[in-house]
Amino acid sequence: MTDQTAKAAPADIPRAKVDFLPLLLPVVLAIGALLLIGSPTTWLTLTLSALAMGMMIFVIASGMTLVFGLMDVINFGHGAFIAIGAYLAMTVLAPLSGWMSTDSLAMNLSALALAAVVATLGTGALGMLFERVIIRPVYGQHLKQILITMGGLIVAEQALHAVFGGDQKAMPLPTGLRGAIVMGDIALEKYRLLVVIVGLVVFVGMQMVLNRTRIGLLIRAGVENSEMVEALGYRIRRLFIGVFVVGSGLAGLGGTLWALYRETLTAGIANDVMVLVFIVVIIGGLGSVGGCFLGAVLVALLANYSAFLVPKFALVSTVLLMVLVLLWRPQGLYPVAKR
Amino acid sequence: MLRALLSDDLPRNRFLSAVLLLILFGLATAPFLVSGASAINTAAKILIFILLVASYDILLGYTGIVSFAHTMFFGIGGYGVGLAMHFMGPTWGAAGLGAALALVFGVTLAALIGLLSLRVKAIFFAMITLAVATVFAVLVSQLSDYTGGEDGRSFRVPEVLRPTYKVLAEPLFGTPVTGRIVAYYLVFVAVLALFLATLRMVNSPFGRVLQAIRENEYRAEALGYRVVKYRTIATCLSAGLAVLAGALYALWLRYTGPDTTLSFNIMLNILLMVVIGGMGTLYGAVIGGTLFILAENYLQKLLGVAATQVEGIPLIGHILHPDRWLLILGVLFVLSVYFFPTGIVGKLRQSAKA
Amino acid sequence: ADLKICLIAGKTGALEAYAKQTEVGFMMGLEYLTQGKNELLGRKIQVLVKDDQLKPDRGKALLEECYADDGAEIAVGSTGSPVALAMLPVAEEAKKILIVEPAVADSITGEKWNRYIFRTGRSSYQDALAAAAAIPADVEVSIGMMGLDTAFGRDGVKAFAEALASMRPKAKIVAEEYAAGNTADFTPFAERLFGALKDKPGKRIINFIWAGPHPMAKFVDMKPERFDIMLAPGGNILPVMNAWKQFAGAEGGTYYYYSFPKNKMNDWLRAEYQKRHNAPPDFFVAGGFSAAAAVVAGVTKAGGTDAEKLIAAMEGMAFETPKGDMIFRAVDHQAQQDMFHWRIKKDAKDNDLLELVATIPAATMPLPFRNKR
Amino acid sequence: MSHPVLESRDLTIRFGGHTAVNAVSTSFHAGTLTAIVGPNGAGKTTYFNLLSGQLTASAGQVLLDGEDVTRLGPADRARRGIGRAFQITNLFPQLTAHENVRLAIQARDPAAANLWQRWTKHRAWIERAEWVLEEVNLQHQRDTVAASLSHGDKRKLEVAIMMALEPHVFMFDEPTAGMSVDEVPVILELIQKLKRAGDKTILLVEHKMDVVRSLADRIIVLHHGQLLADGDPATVIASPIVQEAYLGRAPEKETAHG
Amino acid sequence: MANPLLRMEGVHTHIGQYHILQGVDLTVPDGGITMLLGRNGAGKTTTLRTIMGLWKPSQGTVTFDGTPIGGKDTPSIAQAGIAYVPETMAVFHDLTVEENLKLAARAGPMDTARLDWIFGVFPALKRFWHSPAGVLSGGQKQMVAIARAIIEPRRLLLIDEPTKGLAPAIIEGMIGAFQDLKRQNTSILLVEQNFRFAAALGDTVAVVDDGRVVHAGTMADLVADTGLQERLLGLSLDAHQ
Ligand SMILES: Nc1ncnc2c1ncn2[C@@H]1O[C@H](COP(=O)(O)OP(=O)(O)OP(=O)(O)O)[C@@H](O)[C@H]1O
Ligand SMILES: Nc1ncnc2c1ncn2[C@@H]1O[C@H](COP(=O)(O)OP(=O)(O)OP(=O)(O)O)[C@@H](O)[C@H]1O
Ligand SMILES: [Mg+2]
Ligand SMILES: [Mg+2]
Repeated sequence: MTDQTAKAAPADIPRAKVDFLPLLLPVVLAIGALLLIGSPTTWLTLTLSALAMGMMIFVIASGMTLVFGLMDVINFGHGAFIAIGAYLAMTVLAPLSGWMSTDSLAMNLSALALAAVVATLGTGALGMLFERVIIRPVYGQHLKQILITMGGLIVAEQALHAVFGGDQKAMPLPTGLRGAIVMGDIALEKYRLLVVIVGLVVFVGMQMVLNRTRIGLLIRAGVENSEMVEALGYRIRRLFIGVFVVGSGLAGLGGTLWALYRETLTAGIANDVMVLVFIVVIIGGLGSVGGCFLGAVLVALLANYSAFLVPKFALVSTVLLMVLVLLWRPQGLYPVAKR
Repeated sequence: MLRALLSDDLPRNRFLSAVLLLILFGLATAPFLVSGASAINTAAKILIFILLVASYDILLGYTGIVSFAHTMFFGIGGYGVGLAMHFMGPTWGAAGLGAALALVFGVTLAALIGLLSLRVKAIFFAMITLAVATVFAVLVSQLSDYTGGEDGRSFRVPEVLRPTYKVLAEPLFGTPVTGRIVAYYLVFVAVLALFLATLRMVNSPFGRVLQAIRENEYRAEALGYRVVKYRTIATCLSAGLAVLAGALYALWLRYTGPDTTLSFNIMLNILLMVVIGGMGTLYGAVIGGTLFILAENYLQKLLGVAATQVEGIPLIGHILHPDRWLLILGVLFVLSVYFFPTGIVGKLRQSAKA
Repeated sequence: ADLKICLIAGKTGALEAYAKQTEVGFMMGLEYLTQGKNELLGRKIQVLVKDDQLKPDRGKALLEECYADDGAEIAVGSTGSPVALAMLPVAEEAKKILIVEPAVADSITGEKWNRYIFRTGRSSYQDALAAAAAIPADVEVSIGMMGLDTAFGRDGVKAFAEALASMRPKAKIVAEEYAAGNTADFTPFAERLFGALKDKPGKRIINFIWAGPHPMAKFVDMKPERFDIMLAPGGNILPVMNAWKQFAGAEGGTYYYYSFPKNKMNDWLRAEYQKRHNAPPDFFVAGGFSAAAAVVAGVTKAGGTDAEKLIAAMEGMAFETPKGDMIFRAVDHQAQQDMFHWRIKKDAKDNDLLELVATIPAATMPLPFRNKR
Repeated sequence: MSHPVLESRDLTIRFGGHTAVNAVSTSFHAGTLTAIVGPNGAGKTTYFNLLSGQLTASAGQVLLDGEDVTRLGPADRARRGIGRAFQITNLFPQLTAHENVRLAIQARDPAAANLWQRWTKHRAWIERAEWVLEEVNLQHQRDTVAASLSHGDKRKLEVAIMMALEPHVFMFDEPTAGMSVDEVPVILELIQKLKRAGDKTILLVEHKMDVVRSLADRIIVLHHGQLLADGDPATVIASPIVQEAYLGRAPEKETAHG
Repeated sequence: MANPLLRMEGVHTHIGQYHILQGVDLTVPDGGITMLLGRNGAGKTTTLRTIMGLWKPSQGTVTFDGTPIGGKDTPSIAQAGIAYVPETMAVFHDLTVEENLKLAARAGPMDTARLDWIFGVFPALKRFWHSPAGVLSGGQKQMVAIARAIIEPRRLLLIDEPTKGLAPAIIEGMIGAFQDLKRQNTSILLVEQNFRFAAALGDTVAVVDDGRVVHAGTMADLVADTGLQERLLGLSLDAHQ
């Protein structure tokens, strides 16, 4: 905020307050779980791995929340970008198996970084095509978006089949990231540490861009009335393409992370996470990056605790969480827009 | 007479009328037109999906509610009949009881969901229904002792509906008249009657109010329409019809299982059929349902033929391979949303006006 | 006229890769057994391949179409158990033979069985017996089960428990966990199993009943060796097992691994398959081949395709397959067959992964009858 | 004096810290037209929303025909005879002008929720809708979808919908805003006609003082959500607070123009 | 009179299959205020939207400051120096008042002096600076919409019915503001129903009917000629009061 707008704001108008209440949820959840689980080491193992899993879900979902919330586009085809990103990464890693299997962590990481960059850029570029061909005719029409992006997803998945074959591919972790760090009775997979770092970088980056620049405002305004934004002299089309490209690129990055975590890869790799992604995006409040982050952590924590405490309940726990959150805050934890 | 039957909602386009008549004729004579199991199976599936899609259109097209739980009601109907026959034996009583219980259960569930959640914003309602449907599917798979889990249940149907039952000693127009034919016409008559009834309901004063609510619920409320009530009734109606469609489908398949009724794929197929056919017009359900099921059943065969023609051409041969039928279907989805944004019926009616 | 055989498989959908293997195996089987002439009893064989898309209703409709419209005399299929189960009554109504391959549900040759159904594929129970056979016999063993949360997983665990009881009385299941196929994080399940096993006596093993992307690697990453726990992931298709290279020493039972059975048929299959597809034949290739072997042997023995004659001929019939001799049991028409106990090699490579610990002879496996005749 | 038809007692609504309508108590009688004036953001529309049920009061009561309706929703109040034309046009955009009006007429009919009749059987609705369109001079746009109407025509349709409801309380929120000078008399005549019927309760929010003067029997002034003045038009307009708060200039200038 | 800043010649506009503008000829002189009058549905809004590029003219030319802009896309037209206040106001409901204005200030941070001037005309904006524009009253939204158009200097303002829904005091203030703008060499094309307001402000006037300009001239001439008023606008004394 600049000085001069601060001056313009009269003192008697209260500033918009930051809403801390939802932030308490994971804390309450974790404390409750500790009481129920009893064993602190088990609790710590579950909590740490859930936090890391939450970061991964966040990266996968962040592109979706951008596109879903900011552009008001429900992209069921998000999963296609996750899968394509994963395959791109695999293609890059295949000839680099030397780098992957040495004991040098630096070599390991540079191979991964290269793969991630290619996956991100590649899916980003595809995103541009997707926006032109698939999304453009259906801006503002949720239902059509669901259908047409579904169609896009099918085409992409089938194309992957045609190119890479239908069978499962291996996507081994590099030597340096295999296994776990063991501290006493707690074991935390090394790979998850990497995921946490990537997740935090993505989160902070997105927050900066959206809150410190005009872009966030423009997109929100454009969703509401793109005609008026154009009449103010902005090329909203380009901006939308940009957002879509970034969203797709993030999906590609997420796909890379996810496939490496899974260590195997099929064209349908994203189907397993997509439900989670939807839930996270909804819980967070369509388009709120912070909400998405919080939602991802919440969902991951709840999934781990409930799977440990009452495994039968694990399947429905996240869905239930979504319903409860919606009952409490019908627009999600951090609603961005009153749609 | 015809106007009354169609509730004054005529196709309003010559070409559309012709296509509808053709479909009606085809479905009415399917067992004899082309003999064989494939034709009759396809025709029956078309019938059931016409009803299912029409019932969904009440929600989506007429009331503007997006629900992802429609297959749940379809499944309730299927399981109602299926489980009743599985546990009570292949009697009409069991079928009737199963359908009735399913209807009561389905409509009650719809009313509950409606009353509890129709107040929230559209997209959230969609997500809540998605959640409910997911939980229901999980429940069905976990109660496998009753439901058969993923494997579903095969069951027997009353004697007169079985393929082994001979109605006529001699084949008619080259088709042996068995219990399958009886079952087919049972489905045909039921679907036709329910479709006409649906047509009547969307063209009643009630149906007009639904459209008003779709257009602007805030205004409708200000005119004195209790929006939640109307929406809930629409949800119940639509659910009830879906239950019946599910019951008929189970009766026809003599099988019920999650993959045939509850899967999210079917939900998406329904959505596609509605949109391709044209939302907010029941004739769209007929066109969409027919086209889609035909494509689903014969696209692969068609591709098989095409593939032999282009064999050897590298890329095209790959794409037209029968195993890639989904690829083609996906492209068709996209194209149809492109070129028929108001659905086929909408497009036809537009061209009639211009 | 031609002898028409329908092969129904889930060629598109999640199990596409399996279906492709079955089809290739079936075709190669016919080729080998008819010496490339593709003729049986002087009639040309025509195979109609149909894709059920893993949908039970579609499978059912396709089978009706096969028997009624296409005039198929025998049908083979299908990939998914739900589809196969839905198809069973169709065979009975049409009074024609259906050879089930490779669907595994026990009830296919159990409670849902009818006399027109034969199965060359192994049942879940046979898998369980093989897995049980891979458990050490003479020492006390505590086992934790990691099952897929579906009918497949639960039946598998049940069957495994029974198999243990009859084959490995010293082994005990001390914990059962079930996870959904789309579970993202296996940490809680591993924690529960580790917790349940860590103070238990004897050898400690976690046994998997799983289909689809396998959680094995995730469990390895959690360092089960901290608690002296071994992992037994169960047999799987090659691409999945290839990802287990670094888990040397893990053991389990399987239905087929290309290098295990030593017979002429398998030698030919390995050589030919390597030549055509530049890879060793997998699991379902052998299955498809076996189904073809059953068809050829049955029709030859019956002297035709009349269903009654076929039933009479095939009940109790022994026939050669790439995985050794099989016998259709007269009571439930399940093919009895050898299974294999394996171990992951020390310096395993892609497609050269398993070593044979022991062949588990068909005769030593106590496979119960579960069907009603 | 007769019973008030509509009454508000200490009616209050707060949005966060902002009190948009603050303890407004007054009543409205049949046969009178009350104009509600006040600067932008004074709370006029919000007050309307509280009376017609679009908003629920934070405190205070709304009485309709002597009954407490504070907790009833807009649909129930509409059924009891409150008709409302919105400041921001609020139509069924993809339906034609005729259908828009017909839906309002239908709302009054018990057959509105009939599931089995054909709506085309209700000739009376159709004819009456045509008549109402003529009343507001919109018959030539009968089959135009509302979204395609020009702004002024939308405003007329907005009024037509309320007329079609045949309420006994009419609430006009700036009915003539955006209406061209030659169309304004049509609306004024319509309101005059309602007044002449003698048994209708009419509330009118309007910024055009000439319109207010020509129609109102009584004026109330809202300012910062509070009732600032209430009385016959001449007195209220002349009162210095109103001149100051609302018109923002000396009274002579205003009258001179009129 | 100065050179025209904007000139429309024989402009036709179709919306879908409807032929709305049927040959509009219109000039806006540089540095003046032009009033566009006409009955409901005459085509005033369509004219403004056509200039702004929100509808594409199917025929005819639109020239702004000597360069043709007919058929260009909206952002380019806006960047050429034209600002637009639509009749629906089109404020961004989810954005605060501040954010609405921030977006309109393309060049960078808002100019403090100019902002103070706007607050002077529309004091309510200051009070609701941090509120989402969606919760404002009808008139307050109108203020945001106008403020958005004038937060930075532009060559030409297209304003569709700015007085609708505004209290008299605010309207008075607005007349002053527009005169200020004119002094800063901003030209204005204003659609207006309020004839008194139009008369007080306009230099020139054009009357639209049925998609055509049926009269163009100076405001003074029209004000003086009540017969012409009656014929063109249907103004009669009692309607106007
Ligand atoms: N939902 C809301 N949340 C917060 N503030 C609101 C809300 N609705 C209205 N307000 C505030 O209440 C005040 C009164 O608004 P209202 O619309 O009633 O004014 P009005 O008198 O009708 O003004 P106008 O003449 O401009 O239409 C305004 O300052 C507005 O910002
Ligand atoms: N989107 C549209 N589709 C079809 N016709 C339209 C559309 N928008 C406007 N029209 C028609 O174009 C004509 C001119 O409309 P326009 O909005 O330009 O009128 P206007 O002079 O601004 O009227 P008002 O004073 O009522 O705002 C009207 O007859 C209107 O019905
Ligand atoms: Mg107002
Ligand atoms: Mg206009």
